[in-house]
Amino acid sequence: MKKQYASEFVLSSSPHIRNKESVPKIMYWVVGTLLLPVGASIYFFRMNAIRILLISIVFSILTELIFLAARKKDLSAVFDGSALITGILLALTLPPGLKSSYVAIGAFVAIALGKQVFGGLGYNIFNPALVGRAFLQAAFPVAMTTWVPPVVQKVVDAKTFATPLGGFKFSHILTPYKNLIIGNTGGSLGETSAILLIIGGTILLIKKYIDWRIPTGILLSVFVFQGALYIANPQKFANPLYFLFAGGLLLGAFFMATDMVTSPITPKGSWIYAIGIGFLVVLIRVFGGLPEGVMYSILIMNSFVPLLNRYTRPKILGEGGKK
Amino acid sequence: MSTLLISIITLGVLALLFAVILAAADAKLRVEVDPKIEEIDTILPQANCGACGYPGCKNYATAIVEKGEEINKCSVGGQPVTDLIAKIMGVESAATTKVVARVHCRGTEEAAKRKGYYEGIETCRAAALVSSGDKLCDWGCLGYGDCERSCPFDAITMMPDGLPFIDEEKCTGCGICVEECPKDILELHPIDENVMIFCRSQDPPKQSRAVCKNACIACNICVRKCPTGALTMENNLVYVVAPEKFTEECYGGIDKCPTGAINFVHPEKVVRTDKQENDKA
Amino acid sequence: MNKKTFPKGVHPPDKKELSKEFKIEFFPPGKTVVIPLHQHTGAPAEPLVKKKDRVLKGQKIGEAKGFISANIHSPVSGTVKSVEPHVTPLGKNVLSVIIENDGEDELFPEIKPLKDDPFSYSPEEVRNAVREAGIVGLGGAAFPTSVKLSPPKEYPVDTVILNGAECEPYLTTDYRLMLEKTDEIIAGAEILKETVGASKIYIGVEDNKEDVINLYEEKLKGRSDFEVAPLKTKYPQGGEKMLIKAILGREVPTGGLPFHVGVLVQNVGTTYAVYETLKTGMPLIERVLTVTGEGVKEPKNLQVRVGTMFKDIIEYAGGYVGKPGKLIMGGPMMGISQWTDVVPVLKATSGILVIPEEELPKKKEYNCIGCNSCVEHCPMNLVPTRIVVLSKNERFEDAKSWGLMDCIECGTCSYVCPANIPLVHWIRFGKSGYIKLRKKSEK
Amino acid sequence: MDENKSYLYDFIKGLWKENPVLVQLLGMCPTLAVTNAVVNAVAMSVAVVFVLTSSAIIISAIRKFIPGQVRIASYIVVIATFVTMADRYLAAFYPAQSKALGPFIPLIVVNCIILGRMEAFASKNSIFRSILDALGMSFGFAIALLLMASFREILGNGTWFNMRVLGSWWDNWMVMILPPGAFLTLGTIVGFSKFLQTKFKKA
Amino acid sequence: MDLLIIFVSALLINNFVLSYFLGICPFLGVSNKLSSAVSMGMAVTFVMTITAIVTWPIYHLILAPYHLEFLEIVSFILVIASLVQFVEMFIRKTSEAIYDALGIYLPLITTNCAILGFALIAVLKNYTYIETIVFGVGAGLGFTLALVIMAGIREELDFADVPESLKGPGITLLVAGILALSFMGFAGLIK
Repeated sequence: MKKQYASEFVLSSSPHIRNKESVPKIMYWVVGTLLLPVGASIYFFRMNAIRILLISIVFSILTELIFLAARKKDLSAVFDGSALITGILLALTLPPGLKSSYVAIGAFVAIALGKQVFGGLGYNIFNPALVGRAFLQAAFPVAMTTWVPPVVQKVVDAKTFATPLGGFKFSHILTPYKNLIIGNTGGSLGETSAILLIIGGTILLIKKYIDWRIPTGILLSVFVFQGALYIANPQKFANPLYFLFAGGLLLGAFFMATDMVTSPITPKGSWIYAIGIGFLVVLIRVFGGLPEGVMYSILIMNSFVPLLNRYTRPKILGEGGKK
Repeated sequence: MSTLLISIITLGVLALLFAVILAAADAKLRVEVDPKIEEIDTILPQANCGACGYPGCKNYATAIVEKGEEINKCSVGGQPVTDLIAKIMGVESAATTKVVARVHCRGTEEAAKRKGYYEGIETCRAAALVSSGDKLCDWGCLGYGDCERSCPFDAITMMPDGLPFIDEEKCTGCGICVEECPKDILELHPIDENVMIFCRSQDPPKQSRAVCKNACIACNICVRKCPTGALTMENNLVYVVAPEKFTEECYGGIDKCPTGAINFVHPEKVVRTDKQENDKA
Repeated sequence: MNKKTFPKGVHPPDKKELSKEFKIEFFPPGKTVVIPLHQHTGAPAEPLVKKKDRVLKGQKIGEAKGFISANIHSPVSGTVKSVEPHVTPLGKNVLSVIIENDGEDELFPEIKPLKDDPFSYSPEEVRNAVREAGIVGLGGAAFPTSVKLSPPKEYPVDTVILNGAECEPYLTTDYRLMLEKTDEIIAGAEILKETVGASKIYIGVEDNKEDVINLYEEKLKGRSDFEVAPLKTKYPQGGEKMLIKAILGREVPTGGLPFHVGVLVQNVGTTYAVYETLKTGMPLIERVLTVTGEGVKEPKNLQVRVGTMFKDIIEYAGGYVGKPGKLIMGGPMMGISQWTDVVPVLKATSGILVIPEEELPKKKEYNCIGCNSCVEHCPMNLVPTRIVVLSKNERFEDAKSWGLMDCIECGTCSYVCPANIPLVHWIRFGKSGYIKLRKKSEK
Repeated sequence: MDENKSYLYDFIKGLWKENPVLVQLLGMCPTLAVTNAVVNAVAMSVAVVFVLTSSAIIISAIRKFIPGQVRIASYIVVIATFVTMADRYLAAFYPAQSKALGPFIPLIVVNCIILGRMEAFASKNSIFRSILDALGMSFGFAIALLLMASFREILGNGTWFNMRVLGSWWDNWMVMILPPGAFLTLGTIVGFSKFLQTKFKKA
Repeated sequence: MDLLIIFVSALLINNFVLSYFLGICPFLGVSNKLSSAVSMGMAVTFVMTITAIVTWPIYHLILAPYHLEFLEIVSFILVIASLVQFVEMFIRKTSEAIYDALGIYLPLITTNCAILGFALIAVLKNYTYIETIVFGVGAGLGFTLALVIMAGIREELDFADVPESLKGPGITLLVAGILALSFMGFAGLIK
């Protein structure tokens, strides 16, 4: 039955004006800044990078579409940019030589298990891209730790090529800082160029699209924990600066740990979360069986986020004051 | 042989030891619970709807046993449950009359205008917070279905005309929807009561007429046509004060009501013995 | 300039330039005025007149019922057409006195000041006069001023803050008033100070009104009991709790009122009204308001009688431009949207705002993505998104423990939310749910 | 209610409608732990069939002599005895299987399915019906286990019953035979069976 | 240092729930509310510690010397059943609220395979008395950790739009899977 109206006015609760931010806008800004490491990966790994990025993005979006359709939801949600980000982020964490079919599996798991089983955007507990990557790591441990050197680098023995962290952990070889910062090293697609990651992260920080506490907390705590170890035994433990620039730490700190959905909503919670990640990174990198632990650290701290949110409620203005 | 013996002795000693400990603990730590509570609790429907006035079935069971609460308060279970409780408690079963929720509004989307284009949370209670509801009539059903969502028994459906329909078979009279409605349109009535005022508006007649085609406009015809005193007019609205007195003599009022605000709930159940009399009226 | 402010908050475009330059004009009341008997916080007033009575300007027509309530007076002289429910800007139909204006403006004979010198009133006399005149907070909340002026003895008030922040975008009511009625406001502030026994007066003004700041600093040069406090332009600077935090650094305890920290906050408009009443004996029957927005032709600042219809005022301001989308009483952040312009001006109507249809924010709602914007901006330091999620799921007790009832509904969270979630609406929903729950458990 | 149902129902209800794993969500620990290979699942299932049926017979036979207060303790002792038998048997004749299953054969003692059936059925019904019920339930358990194990072994190892079923093109998903794979598979299967159950109920 | 390794190993690397699959029933059942998860975890830790204290002497002082290893299962389960019953009585007496929250799961500790599994594994690993107790505390706390994390997540998922058929056990198992994936990061932490 058609509704009848007494007036043309719109009735709603205050406030009656809104600012110009929106979810897709934030998402596409993140995508935009991600283009920096994406560019670097394409420069260093050429066709491999393009192949992995494309497959990852296509399968992420496809999976998202399938689930939206199956649950009879608004299909336009696929354009909110979140699946695109997951696709790019997943690709950036993969080794350049990975088989295409693995990439597709990873993208499917990332969206299906990492996001859609929880109900889609906003409800997931774990970072979808990392869920996808953790699954691949567990499913194909060998393929996931086989590295290809950048195209621009001349390497004699490509078979035993190692990432900066792996090289240090297993054979105590240090990669020069210059290479770490520019990105002329082995490793996952997106974790090579430190400088571009820092630039991208800084843009997001300035736009306030990521919580400044999280990268700050992670990088500082890694620096402090590793610094303490380094001071105790500089021969055995790596220089903390090396730890900051090598591996996926910058990518994780700026683009993964800061994922809005899976990070705490309270300021205090964010600090604990960030420091927890930093601590776990050092723990796993130094004492664990794997050279890299950023992914696991973030996933583990993701699981604590509900508890952190619950127990770190900020003090309300005037709370504790006497009436 | 010795293995067998030792096994038996070991297990026997262990068993004895724990039996003693547990028996001692039992004596010290026992919590007395009247088994009747448990029994009644299992009989109750476990809808935990609160219709009985207690937060849950268990609390009602406790109240029956410990505080001597009346046994006929579970409207969900109805007579069978009351009978069973009576059996457990060893008392005479009390009568329960089935009550159902009914809607005191006929302000369909067609009959009652909305104020403007409401944008916001699509629940009645949220809508009531904006301009005290977007229905032009201050007393009218907002039609966002809070009652439908609140009903634990799936007895309420929002109809295309914008009003809720209550399935009286399924309705247990728990009263949750009555509490949920921000406009207080729903009310519990005994199921055999057949005459009702489908309006809550206490606005002056002029206003009611302006905002809703189906409102009670306090014309007083039905009250005048009903000599038995079943109806009264108060605050611009008719009330059925004594439904049992609403006899056939009063039916004329329903036929003459200009807006249909007073009507039978189930017109098909009405038996008119003297058609002539009616026609004349 | 040492600008003070409170933590967090937002910067919506202030749009005050639309009406800023226009001097306050007097707008005569129309043929019919509608005076709702409930336009303040607290109990409704009881009618003292009936149909066909003749009433005079300033005559009391509604008697305050109870301590928290306010008297209602006739703004015009004329005949009572009827006493019946009429729709008000607050939404509900309210019992109102509808008066046929005879245009004579014949003054009620008893209207005259108690004393010649407004400064010679005793605190008790001030309170009585304010109560008798039915003065309520003119900033928007309409809380009876006499109640505010009578803080409990165990909480001595040492500071009076004049609230001239006017942080709501669009509105320029207080701005114009402060420019044009400077001396009256200063005098009123002094009387308030004496009444509550305070020793210091701060005048809080946002720095987008620099001329006002300069004017008052000039006027009050050498006065140690006055201090002009320039504030950063930030919403909701004019909230009582924010203002006290910004100027004095004191935090009003949760569930408490300003007097709990020894402060009286009074809107400049109210201060002016108090002074006028003491000086002339005239009760509160008119106020200054801004009619503005992209949806009206000529935005203006007007001095109007209570009971004047929105419709008349908008017509006087040149009528609507284009198709009006929203008609709002008050500012865009906390104002109340109207479904009709046939509603009367209330004592607390600080502005009439028309937003044309094409300017209305039309954004798609998304799930909360936990972006923290609301947490980063909430001036009460709440976690709005959590309160909303809990309210949405009807977990009102839990929402309460997250500060549901401490929300001041300033609208900041909804304003910044990129997912366009109606956070404030959900919080209101939660509050009403919690109150219902409490009532039920008390039963 | 059960009195009105046929003997057949006693048996088949455990297979699907009241499947202990997929519907009642009992006995999850072994379901997750021993399904990394089909062989293990079969060994486990056989042990459960044996223990559940034998215990059901004994409990049902002596149901009238057990005092209410110590009934649970008595059930456990009976079950534990049969479990010990199964455990020793396996250790003696199939040491490899016994090692692969680790503590999970002894843990049948505390498998909620078994105790649950004792309490809910065997202690109240005749021996014959109890046997039917026990068989139905343990077969239901076995079905779920086999399903799980097949998924995990095929995906994780490319084999079924240690026979190669997927060609060499298949890259083993290691994760499937690791703990996460167990959780993920069971989660998916449980979700899917719930989906089917509701679908059937509607139809 | 050995003790620390045993403790950390039981707590994180070989977490009872996430890698040994022990105690899944209560893990699924009691993880929907944080408060009951904490009390359940505490109850299990408590029972596990006492089990460690009691079962070690029984096995190593009575069963092993007399070659009665085959009585292991029966005697352990006897011990655990009595202990649990005792704890149940105790909680019921001291806190009505906790008792109501744990409901039917308290008796289920008896059939919680984590406890019996722990006792059996401790025997298998041939731990000393002190090691067994540390192992018990570690395993109990590991169980509590997994349970509390899961409860936190599930309380959050109450608000989420989880597909109907995955609600409850389905999503819990999937989350447990992801948790197990992330806990694999601890692998190799202790060689």
